[in-house]
Amino acid sequence: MIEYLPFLVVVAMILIGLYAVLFRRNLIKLVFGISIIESGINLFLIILGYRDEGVAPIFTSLPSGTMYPEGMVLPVPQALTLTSIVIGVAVLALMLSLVMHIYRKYGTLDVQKIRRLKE
Amino acid sequence: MSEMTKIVKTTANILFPFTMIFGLYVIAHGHLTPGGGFQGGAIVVSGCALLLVAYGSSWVFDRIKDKRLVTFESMGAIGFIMLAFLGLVFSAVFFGNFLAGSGTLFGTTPATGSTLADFNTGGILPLMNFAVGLKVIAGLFVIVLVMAYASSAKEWG
Amino acid sequence: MFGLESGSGVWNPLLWVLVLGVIFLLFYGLRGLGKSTFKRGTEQTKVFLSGNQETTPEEMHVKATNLYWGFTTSMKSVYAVLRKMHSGNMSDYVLWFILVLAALFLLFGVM
Amino acid sequence: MTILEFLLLHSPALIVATPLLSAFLLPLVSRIHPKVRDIFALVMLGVTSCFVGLLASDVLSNGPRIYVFGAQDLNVPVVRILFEIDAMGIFMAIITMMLAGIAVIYSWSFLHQQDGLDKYYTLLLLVVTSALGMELTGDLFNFFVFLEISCIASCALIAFWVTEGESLEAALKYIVVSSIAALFVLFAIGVFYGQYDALNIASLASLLQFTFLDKIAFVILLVSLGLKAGLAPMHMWLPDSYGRAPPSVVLIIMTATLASFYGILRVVFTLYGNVLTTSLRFSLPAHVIVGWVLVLLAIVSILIGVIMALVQTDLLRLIGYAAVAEIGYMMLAVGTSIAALGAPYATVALQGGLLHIFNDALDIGLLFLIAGAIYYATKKRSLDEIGGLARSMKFTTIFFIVGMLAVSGMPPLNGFVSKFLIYESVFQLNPLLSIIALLGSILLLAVFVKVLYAAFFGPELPSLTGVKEAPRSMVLAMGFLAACAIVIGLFPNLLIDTLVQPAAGALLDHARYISMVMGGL
Repeated sequence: MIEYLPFLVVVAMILIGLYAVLFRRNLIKLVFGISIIESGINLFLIILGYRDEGVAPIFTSLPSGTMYPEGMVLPVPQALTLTSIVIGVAVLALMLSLVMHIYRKYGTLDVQKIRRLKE
Repeated sequence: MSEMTKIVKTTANILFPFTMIFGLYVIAHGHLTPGGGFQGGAIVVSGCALLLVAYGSSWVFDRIKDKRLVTFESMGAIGFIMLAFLGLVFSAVFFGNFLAGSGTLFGTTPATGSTLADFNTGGILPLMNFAVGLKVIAGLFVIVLVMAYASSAKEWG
Repeated sequence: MFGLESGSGVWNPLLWVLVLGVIFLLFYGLRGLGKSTFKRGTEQTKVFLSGNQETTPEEMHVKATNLYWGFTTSMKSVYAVLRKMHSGNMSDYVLWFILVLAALFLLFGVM
Repeated sequence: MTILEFLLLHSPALIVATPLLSAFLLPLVSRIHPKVRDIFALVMLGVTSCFVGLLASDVLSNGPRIYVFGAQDLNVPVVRILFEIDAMGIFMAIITMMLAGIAVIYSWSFLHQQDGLDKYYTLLLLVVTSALGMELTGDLFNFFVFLEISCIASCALIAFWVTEGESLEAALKYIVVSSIAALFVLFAIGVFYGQYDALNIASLASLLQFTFLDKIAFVILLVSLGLKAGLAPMHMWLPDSYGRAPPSVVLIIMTATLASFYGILRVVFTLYGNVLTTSLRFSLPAHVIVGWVLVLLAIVSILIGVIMALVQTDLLRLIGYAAVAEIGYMMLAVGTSIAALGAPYATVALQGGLLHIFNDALDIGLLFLIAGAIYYATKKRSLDEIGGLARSMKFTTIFFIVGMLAVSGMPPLNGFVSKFLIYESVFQLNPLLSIIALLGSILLLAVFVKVLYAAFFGPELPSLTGVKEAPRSMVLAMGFLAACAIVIGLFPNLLIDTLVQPAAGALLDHARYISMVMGGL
């Protein structure tokens, strides 16, 4: 059972993020919600590559006695997570700067009031 | 952002060089240890953000031109793609690692097994890390700088 | 080269253009028949609006909002629903995404 | 090896690398002179188009091919980043290059007084890069990276008119919705990797079992990419962002949207091509259910698109809703083709759908350019404030009539050809669907007749006396699209025989796509 705990954390993080996106009215909190979803998914990718008592996947500094490659954690999910973090930073910066501009134009951060485009 | 007290400034002065060196270390050893261009660049920019908080955005804005940073960012990206194109020229493969094992710059073949890391390995990977590091330092710094400046300015065009 | 077959139907654009041309010529001929009795500047060119006075063209022009007035009024209930759906709130946009996701999960995933 | 063979061998990499390199060279080039920058963007797109053409001629004659990054050939196991190009991918790449070239030519005059244009061209080239990458890649994670690049770059382009609050709002809505969708795509990719230790589309397709997790990943991919493609009821971001972005940008966002649509095709036909036909659900083959779900979403898209377009007064937003309806037509054809997989009319439906992708790019693109020309000349968005433009903007009026007839599927223009194939095949699935599709077309014609009447006919408004025809490069861009619409309408087989039929064949023949990668192992 305990090995499923990380996946439950992932699901919980995604749900918390979705809650913030769906039901919070402040734009900054909405952006945080997206950030939490992203962290949850990054955690998911990292868990996929995890192995019990695995070492960092660096070939030349392998501690003596470890099995190759079974003793290492998987490197591919880590590469995926790094890429996803980089993308996440760009998205976060873009969203926050848009929120800043919107606050200048609309004078509010309330999602319910930022709806000049409708119907 | 306005400037902060002398205590904060002094602390920032002490911490700033260490942050820089650590960031540059992470960039330079990207092919040996966890880390690389993006991570090291982010560390360097966190040092710059420290300066921004301590000294205020207008102080930094007077000393660093954001236009020059944008140029550096383009140079980093161009360097990265150019290395890929050079791989096409020298080893007939796009992104080909033409320096690895050549015995020249970064061209030593690492010993197998558990050894100490040799800095002079990795072929074009360290060069790519430098290019990405340049791009990330310039790009993230310009984002932080412009955001800080814009949130402090009363009105902007 | 020109024909297009769908397995159950055939479409030939050149044939269509040819038929269109023939029809055009036919109407052009018909128009020529009436042309001799047409006199410019007489009662014939006056607009007849069920006996109403003709107004200036600026006043006659119907604004885009008022076009299809009949259609939109008769579909009022549909538009009320659709207007509520397009609320312009970005949380609602995400909510629709989650709803479709949930519906398809029920259809495919959960046995 | 001659230089041509060398270029042909490496063209998949060069197609993506050339716009990427030129995107970052642009800020440096624009320091010389703005004119040089404008020409440079077009020339680099032209060079990329040459590579696309080179690759197309090879793929269409010799079948699909793979390109391995960073190594000479493929070795076991498949861990390298692969590009796998078949006729479908190259068909989409041609559409992308066409739209991008037109957008650049159009923006020469449309945006010539604005500042920040070097960033504009950089972002434009980045979106083109990402769309091309999505269409050529053979790796799911790579697909996600390009999807996110297209999200970020198109969001920044939507907010190009940064002084208008509505543009910012549209951009924020776009990035919120599409980054959530892209994160869910990443989740699905993680599910695949956790189960099969593979990211390559072909190797995943050969390993898939349609387990419980696979079904979850399938639904997530379908719905997330459906959102990015603008499928109802997740279409609301589309009229917002299409309506508020500069019209030349809309063509560029459209490349990203169509690339997402291509992603749906790739997922349904190739990734799940094996398992959808063999597994059962409600004692029906799974592909029938998937097909009917897509048909249902498509019908909803068509109806919502046309009914909402009918009451819009903002011209750009109105065309945005028409674009939703057009996406519905494409999806209707694809859904029919999946639901009836194996029947002879499935191929016809798929051909109609693919041809409609091309026609949608032409027609909706043309209408957006016309709306942009009207906005350029009058500086007004609302249909209530314009009228009688046919007197001063003769070319634009002619092009609008062509575009209007084409988009509503009137013979003998291009829209009719694809819609004819769609009606004919959908009728054999269920006659009711075909009736709804026809009704949608009629309503679409009604929508654009309203625009024709309100904007171009009627008396000349006193506020619009000084209006002049759009500048030459804008007329050129619109004229090119209108001419394409007429030529494809008159000679549909030119396109169907050379591009659409091989593309449909490539999609239906997923075994060949898989064996290109897995065959050598």
